[in-house]
Order: sequence, then structure tokens, then C-alpha cells
Amino acid sequence: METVLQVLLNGLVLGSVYALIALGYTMVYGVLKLINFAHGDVLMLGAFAGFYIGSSVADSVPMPLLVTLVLSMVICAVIGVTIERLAYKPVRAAPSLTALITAMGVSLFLEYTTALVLGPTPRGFPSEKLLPTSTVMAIPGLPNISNRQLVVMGTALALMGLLYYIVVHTKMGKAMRAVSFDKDAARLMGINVDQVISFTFAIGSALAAAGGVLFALTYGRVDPYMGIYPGLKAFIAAVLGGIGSIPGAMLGGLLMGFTESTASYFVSTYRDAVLFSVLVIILLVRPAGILGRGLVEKV
Amino acid sequence: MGDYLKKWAMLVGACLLLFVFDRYAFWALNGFWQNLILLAGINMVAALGLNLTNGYCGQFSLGHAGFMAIGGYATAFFTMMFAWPDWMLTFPHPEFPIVFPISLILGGVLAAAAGLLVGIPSLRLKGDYLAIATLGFGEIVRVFLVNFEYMGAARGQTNIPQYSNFFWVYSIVLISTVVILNLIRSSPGRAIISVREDELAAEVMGVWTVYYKVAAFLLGAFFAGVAGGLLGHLLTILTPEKFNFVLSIEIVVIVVVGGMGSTSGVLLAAVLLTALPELLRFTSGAASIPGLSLLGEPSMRMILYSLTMIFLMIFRPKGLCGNKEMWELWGRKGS
Amino acid sequence: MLIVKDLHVYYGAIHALKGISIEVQQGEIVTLIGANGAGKTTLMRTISGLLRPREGSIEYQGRSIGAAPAHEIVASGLCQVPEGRRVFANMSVVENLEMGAFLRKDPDVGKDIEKCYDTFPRLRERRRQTAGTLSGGEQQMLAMGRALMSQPKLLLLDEPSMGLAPLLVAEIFEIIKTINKAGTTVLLVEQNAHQALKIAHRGYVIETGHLVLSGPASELADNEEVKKAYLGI
Amino acid sequence: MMQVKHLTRRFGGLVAVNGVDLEVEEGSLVGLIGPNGAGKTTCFNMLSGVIAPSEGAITFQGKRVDGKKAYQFTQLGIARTFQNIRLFKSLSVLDNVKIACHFNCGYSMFRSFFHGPVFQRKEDEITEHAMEMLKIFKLDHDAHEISTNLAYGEQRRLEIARAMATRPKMLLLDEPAAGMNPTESAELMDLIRFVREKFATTVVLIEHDMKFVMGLCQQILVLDYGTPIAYGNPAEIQANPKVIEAYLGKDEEG
Repeated sequence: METVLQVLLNGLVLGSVYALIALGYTMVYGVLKLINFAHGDVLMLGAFAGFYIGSSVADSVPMPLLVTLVLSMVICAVIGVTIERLAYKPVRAAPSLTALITAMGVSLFLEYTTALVLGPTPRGFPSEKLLPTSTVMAIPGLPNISNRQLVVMGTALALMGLLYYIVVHTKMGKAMRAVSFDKDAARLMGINVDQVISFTFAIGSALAAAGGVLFALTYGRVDPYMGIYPGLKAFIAAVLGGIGSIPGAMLGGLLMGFTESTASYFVSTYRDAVLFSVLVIILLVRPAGILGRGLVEKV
Repeated sequence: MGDYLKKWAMLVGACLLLFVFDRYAFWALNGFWQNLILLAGINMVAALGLNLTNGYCGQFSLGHAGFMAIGGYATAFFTMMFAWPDWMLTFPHPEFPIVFPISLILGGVLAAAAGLLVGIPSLRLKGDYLAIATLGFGEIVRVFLVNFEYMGAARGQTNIPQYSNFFWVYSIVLISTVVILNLIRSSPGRAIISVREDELAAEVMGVWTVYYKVAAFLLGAFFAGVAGGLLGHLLTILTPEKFNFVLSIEIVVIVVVGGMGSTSGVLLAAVLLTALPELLRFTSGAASIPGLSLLGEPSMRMILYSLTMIFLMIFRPKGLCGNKEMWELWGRKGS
Repeated sequence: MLIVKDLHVYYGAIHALKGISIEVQQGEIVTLIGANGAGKTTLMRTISGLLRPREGSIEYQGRSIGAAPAHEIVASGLCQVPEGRRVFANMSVVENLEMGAFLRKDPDVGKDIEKCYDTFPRLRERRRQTAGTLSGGEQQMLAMGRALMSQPKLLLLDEPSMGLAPLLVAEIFEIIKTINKAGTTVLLVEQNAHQALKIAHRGYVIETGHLVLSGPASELADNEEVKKAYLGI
Repeated sequence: MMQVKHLTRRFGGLVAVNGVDLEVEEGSLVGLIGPNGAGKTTCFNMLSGVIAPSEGAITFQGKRVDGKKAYQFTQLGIARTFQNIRLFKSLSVLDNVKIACHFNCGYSMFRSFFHGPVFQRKEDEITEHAMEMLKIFKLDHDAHEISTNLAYGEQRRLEIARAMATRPKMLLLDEPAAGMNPTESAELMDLIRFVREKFATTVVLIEHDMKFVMGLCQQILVLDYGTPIAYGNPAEIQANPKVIEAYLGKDEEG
């Protein structure tokens, strides 16, 4: 019983972070129909930003984790918008594969440029300084919950709540939904589509940065390639939930978290194979995902 | 009839020339160049295969490394572990045993079988979804190899005999090129291309698109498998990590740079993209110029790759040759 | 108010508009009629900035808008209700209306939404419903209400009657008349020539990218040429 | 030649085509007209196997064909063109036509690796047939041109030539005159008449240009909201009040 609960808890914590990252994929896909392959690398940059900021502010400001998180998010928002302007905008009218290859190029560029500039070896993330570990609950028969797990999950949920508010209640959020549904109709309403796309990249990248900091906090290290697997898994989560659907990404993220923690427990060496099999099966059986809409080609 | 025999006789003759070159001249090059030339040839074979799937048929696949892995491991299995009769291991010459080409073909066939396995279900997918599904396939293959104790698991399969030499690699490049050019200049080949151009229009012209998509997948996987077999028998070691998704991307970049659907363009790109980063390694020694020595950094190779991808997509999304052959482009300029 | 001069527009190799010139005066309802495939929608999309003309000019309130981006054209008071309505089906009725007011920063948006419900009472009942669940007629009303929320001086309507039952068509055309009386100039594209000519002041007939007829609506209504343009008699 | 019974297609809740019955006589020239969104192209898509009908039956030369795939329709002798020309854009004019000959090329993929004598003979036949088609459609001078470099009217012609190269018994043309000027569409009318006689092909076409339909077709089917509202010869159709209403709208006063 305790192991089951432990597996569930781990899945929930991991899943909430995946959901956060998956949101970025899904929002960008919604407005651009582009699989932003570089999203995982923005996560990595967010973690590195967190590493430098966290290391320097840990002792000097109150609530260093919050400061680190917010600053990394701002930095990555700017990076995300810049990537879109420089690399994606020129290929916006091109076939989707041209854009996909561009995105893969951006992904590799970010990884290896970071490796070149900051060095390829992993560095220790100042997790302990930012948030000293302690066990919050030690009730017999229940799994131990650490404060770090609570903070990670809480931050992820809070950010998802914030995103939900933005998308549902703010003008820009509504414009984002309008653009992802019908770009031309949105233009006819006076919506500046370029601006909305930039806004989407800013939000998505900020969430990725938050995901990066939370990952680094959990695993205690950062390296230039750390974004690849969380990125791929969050992407699978987005597809699973139905790419383009915001509640779908949240649901998909949680399902991915549970799948991964269960697979780690039973068949740990095949964990990634299980995850990718889930991806392939979902794509084959229900390409639109759980909450996605199907696309029909017009003849 | 005469033409036909003459063409194939020329091909055999060319292979013999390669053999002579291999025996009497190739050894004179230093090891670095030898390695570079052989790697370029292997990349050519892999890229020719991917060009069939991606370039001619338009089925974007990011799982080429997976097929190469299957071919590589299977070929190594057949040359090392399979119970061949003894004479086959030394006939006609211990350095050129007959088992090697047989194993390469078997490795290719196994990879093609995997191609069929991936190709049929993937027919339901298009564009970037297909790309992602094949990427998933490649990763699954890799994870299984990591757990494949029989052939070294994560440590990899070592002590593979070094059978890949100039003769084998370039004979295979030559034959592959001829066969692929023949295929695409035929009715089935045009059917494959029509799927890329406009799947619906192809269907309405009577092309059984499902069949040709699977065929393109299967053939692409076959060449990938052979390339994987050559690679294993060049490096003498195969690790699952070698076949990660960066390898798939490298082959994709060769095809994209060369021009999707241009055999000669892809061959040229395979040479350029294999040679360029390796040659840049020289500059790491030239430490006197800081900017130049930076080019020798291992990361720089991938940065150049990635920048090539991005700028190519923005400024010349059709690659060096588009979907034309070099001689066609040349002829156009001349006329 | 709007002067289109010698407009040429291409779709790839197709020469869709071959030198169209039209004019809309302040306060008018002008209708553009013609069989489908004639190029009416192309003209509307070009005026709204979704397509770029290869030749010719579009002048709106004395300013050339041929090269302006779509959102600036809306900002200058020219709004279009596109063909096929194109409401944001995944958003609620009230959110759709808010999108119409996207560029407005004044505090009266809420009041105008109420006004919009007065014009289209059915929308009030359904304001929380997602637009995709509305009937065709309701969607048309929503699309018109949405465009009106931008407080346009010139309203472009592209086939508002398409796919609607006759009774609803009559209702929609009544509303167009009301909107016009309230001070909005209307450029109306229609296939339903009879209805359109009945409410319009002037009309143009286009056929395969050319202007074939123009004149006061009452004259066009009796013109046999119009019938010819449609049925090829 | 072709019998269509109660052909119906739904997309979700929407009924795009509703109970169309049609009998196409061998050698006839039938027009399909109707206002925008009337379901004409959906109808064509079902007649060419591109989409399957939700209900109803299509019988071609005595055989049930509904449920078959589009390529099987073509191989049985039903070819079509598209409203928005769908050529193989980056291929030459000749290759476009050759692809249409592919399914009766008469050799296997294996043979194509080696370019042997059988291959060569069959391939020569294909080239000859394709060139003949191009000659008939006056495109032979541009045989090696890339298809998108052709003028718009020529692209339309090429699409018809390509469809004819599949040796169809029945040809479906989806708005062949769209985007053409009056001279071009007059030429196209002559061409369609010529094709019908030369190849003894039955032709069904969708067209907006009424002069074109009325001048060309013997029988016309009018669709409105997916439902057939009239069927008859051009004179009957032009006089039919239902048709006038569908096109011009109802005139309440009279």
C-alpha cells in the first residue's frame, strides 16, 4: 500500500511539472501549428538562469527561490520571443516540416552553444541553499512527503492556475484562443497576430523556465542536455492530452507523470521505452489525443 | 539488350577498379583520411536510403538511426555469432570473407522488416506527427539495445571484425546510387514521387499510395541497415548511444542540405557534412588564432550543423540541389 | 468614403480580380452581386488587408490602405463580417463580442455589448453558450454583432444570407437596414440578388473578375442582364 | 453507365449531400450545378472514391463500387480533376502524365531496379502514350517544362490530359473553367466536346460559369443544400422557378 501511494505521489509531483512544460508546446502549436522542438532547451536555459541567479542571491535576498523563479521566467520569456522572431517567423508561411527542421536546428543550437560557452559538464544546483530539505509528513503507513515535493507541486499548480486565468479572463488570453482558432477571423477583429504569437512564446517559455528551475531543484543539477528528455516527455504529454488543448496538456502531463513513476517502479530499465511506446500508440490510435479536435483535410 | 548488359558490365568494372584502388593505393593514405573517406561513404548509403523515404516519397522520418542500429547489430551478429561453415569465414580471402556481404544483406533485410513494421502503422500519420512517431520508434530501439545483454547492453558490442574497407563501402555506394536512380526513373519510382507531390492527386491517378509509402519506408530502412552494418564493421564497436536521435538528425541534415529528392545532391552533402567538422578539428591545433581554435571544439561541430539547418530552412529550404540532379541543374545553366 | 481603383488580385496563377473599380459613399448601402466564383470574396479580403493587390489602389477616407496590415485597417473603422461567419466556435458568445471590441480601450464596451443584445435578442439568451453550438442564423447574428463591437464606420458583409432559411434571411436584411440607418455605411456582398438589391442604394454586378454592370439598385433589380450574369442565358 | 442511388454524406451533424439519385448514360455529358456550399464537390468526392458515402449506392458498369478506394475507382475507369488544380507541381509535364499511366505499366518494382529489356520496352510504351496525350492536348512542346511553369489555362488542360491518360471511361471535371477568361473557356468547351468524341468518354462536370454549363451539357442536375432540386436539359433548368430561386433568392412580392 505504501509503495502504491509513494508511486502515486511521485507521479503527481513529476506530472505537475510535465504539465507545466506541456502547456508551452500546446500553446505554441495552437497558434502556429508548430512543434516547438526547442522548448525543452528553453527549459534548460531556464535552469541555467536559475543556477546563476540562485547561486548569487541565495544568501542576500528574502525568499531566494521565488526571486530565482521569477527572474528565470522573465529571462526565458525574452529568449522565447527572440527565438520566434529570428528563427520561426521567417518560416511561418513554409510547410510544417520546414518549420519543424528549423525548430530542431534551434534546439541543437541552444544545447551546443550552452555546452560551448558554459561547458558540457553538469553543475550542482544550489537546491539546499534555496530550499533546505525537510520531511513534512511522516505518518506511518503513508509515504513521506518532503517540503521540496510540496513546493514543486504547489508552484506548478499555482502557475497553471495563473495561466488558466490569463487564457480565460484576460484580453490577450482570449485573443490567443481566437488566433489559434482562426487567424484570418482574428485579423478581421483587429487583432495583431504577430503580437499574440510573441505573447504566446513569452508565456510558454516562462513556464518552461519555471519547469527547468523546478527540475533542477528536484535533481540538484543542471547541464546543457538536461532539457531533451523532459522536453520530449512533456511533448508526449501534450500529444497525449490533445495538442492544442490547454486542459489536455494538464491532463496529459499528469498521466505522463503517473506512467513514468509506475514504469520506473516495475520496469525501470525500460522506462523510456514505455513512454515512447505510449507516444507511438496514442499517435496511431487517437492522433488527436484525449481532448484534442481532429483535423480534416479539405479537398 | 546490348545497352543493358553494357551498363551492368561497366558497373562491375567500376567495382573492380575500386578493388584495385583499395589494394594498391588506399593504404597509402594516412589513417585520418582513410577513416574520413569511409565514414563519408557510409553516410552516403544511409542518406541515400533516407532520401528515398523523406526526399522522394515525402514521408518524413526521424527514426533512421533506429534502422541503422538494427542493421548494425544484426550484421555484427551474423559475422560474429552465427554458425557459418568455417570455409565461409576465409573464402575467398580472410580479409574479404563472403560472410560480410551476406551479413550486410541480412542486416539490411532485418532493418527493412523493421521498416515494414513501422511503415504500415505509420501510414495513418502525416507530416510532423509521422516525424515524431518515427523519432519515438528510434528511441524505443535504443532503449532495447541498452537492455540487450546478449550484445553488450549499454557497454556495446566490441571486437567486431574490421571488414569495412574502401572496396565494400564504395561498391555499395555505387550500386545503391545506380539502383536508386534506376528506381526513381521508372513507373514505380514516379509513383513514389507522386505521393510526395500530392497524395490525393496520386491516389486519383490510380496510384495505390499505401503500397508505395510502405515500399519507400522499407527500402529506406534497408539502406539504413546496410549503412549500420558497414559502420559497425568500420568502428569495430557498436554502442546504443551511437544510434541516438542526434544521428537521425545528422542524416536528415545531409538529405535536407543536399536537397530532398536529389540523389547527387545528397551524395555531395554527405561528403561536405562528413568532412567539414572533421577538418575543423585541425584548427584546434592552430591555437595561435583564438577564433579559429574555437572551431575545433567538439560542440562547434553541432553548432555549425544546427546553424546550417536554420539558415538553410530560412534562405534555401530546398537544399543545394532542390529536387534536381546536379547534371540537370548544370544542363539548364548551359542551355 | 471607400474608393477602389483598377484592382488586380492573383491567387497563385489565377487572375482573380481583373481591374475592379468601385466606390462607396458615406451613409450608403452598396451591394456587390454576382454568381459564385466571380471574385466577390477576393475583393472583400483584399479591402480588409488579408490579400495584397498586385495592381490598383484602395483608398479609405482619403488614405491609401492597399498595403496596411489588417489590424490597422480595422482600427481605422473598417470591419468585415467574413463569408461563412467565422465565429470563434470554441469561445462563448460574450467572448466573441469582446473580441470584436479588441482594439477599443474605452469603458463603454460593456454598454455596447448590452446594445448588441438589444439588436440581436437571441444572443442575450445564449451569451454563455459556446459559439459553435449556435444555429447558423444565430452565428450570423453573432458575427455581425462582433463586427459592430469595433464601432465601424464602414461595415463589410460577405454573403450574410449564405446557408440560411428564407425567414432568417429576411430578418438579417432588416437588421442590416437598421444598422445603416443608425449611421454605418455598408458594403454588402450577396449572391441573393433580389434581397440585396431591395435594401441597397446602389449595386455592382461582377462576373469572373470583371465589373459588368453598375447603377442604382432599383434599376438593377429590373435589369435582365443581371439574370444573364447568373444563369448564363 | 453509372447509377447513383440515394447518395448521402454527413459530416458530424451536417448533411452535405442528401439523397442524390442520378443515372449517367454512356456517352452523355452531365452538368452538376448549385450555389456555393450546395454539396457539389462532396458529391464528386464520393463519385471518385475520395470519400465514402454515408448512405446510398454507386454502381459503375454494373458493379457496386462504393466502399472502394479512390485508386480503385481510377483503375476501373473513373478519372477526375480538381477544383483547385492539383498537379504534381515540381515534376515535368511529361512526368505528370506518365504517373497516370503507372498502374498499367506492366512490370514489377523489382524490374525497375535493373532497367532490363522488358522494362525498357514497357517504359517506351508509356512514354509514347504520354506524348500522344500531350500532343492531343497541345502540350507536347512543353513536355519537359515543370508543370507549374505553365500558364493557368495550360495547367487546366494538363490536368485533363493527365486524367485522360488513365484511359477512363468516365471523366469527372470539377470546375474546369474556373479562373479562365471567356476565350479560354470557349476553347475549353471545344476541347471537352472533342475529348468526349475522340475517346468515347462520358463526362460529368461541376461548373459555376453558367454559359459554359448551359452551352455544353445535355442534362443538368441542380443541388441546393445538398438536395437535388431539379434535373433536366438546359432550357428546362433555366426556366425552373426553383432553380431561379436557389440562385437569385426568393422574390417575395412576386
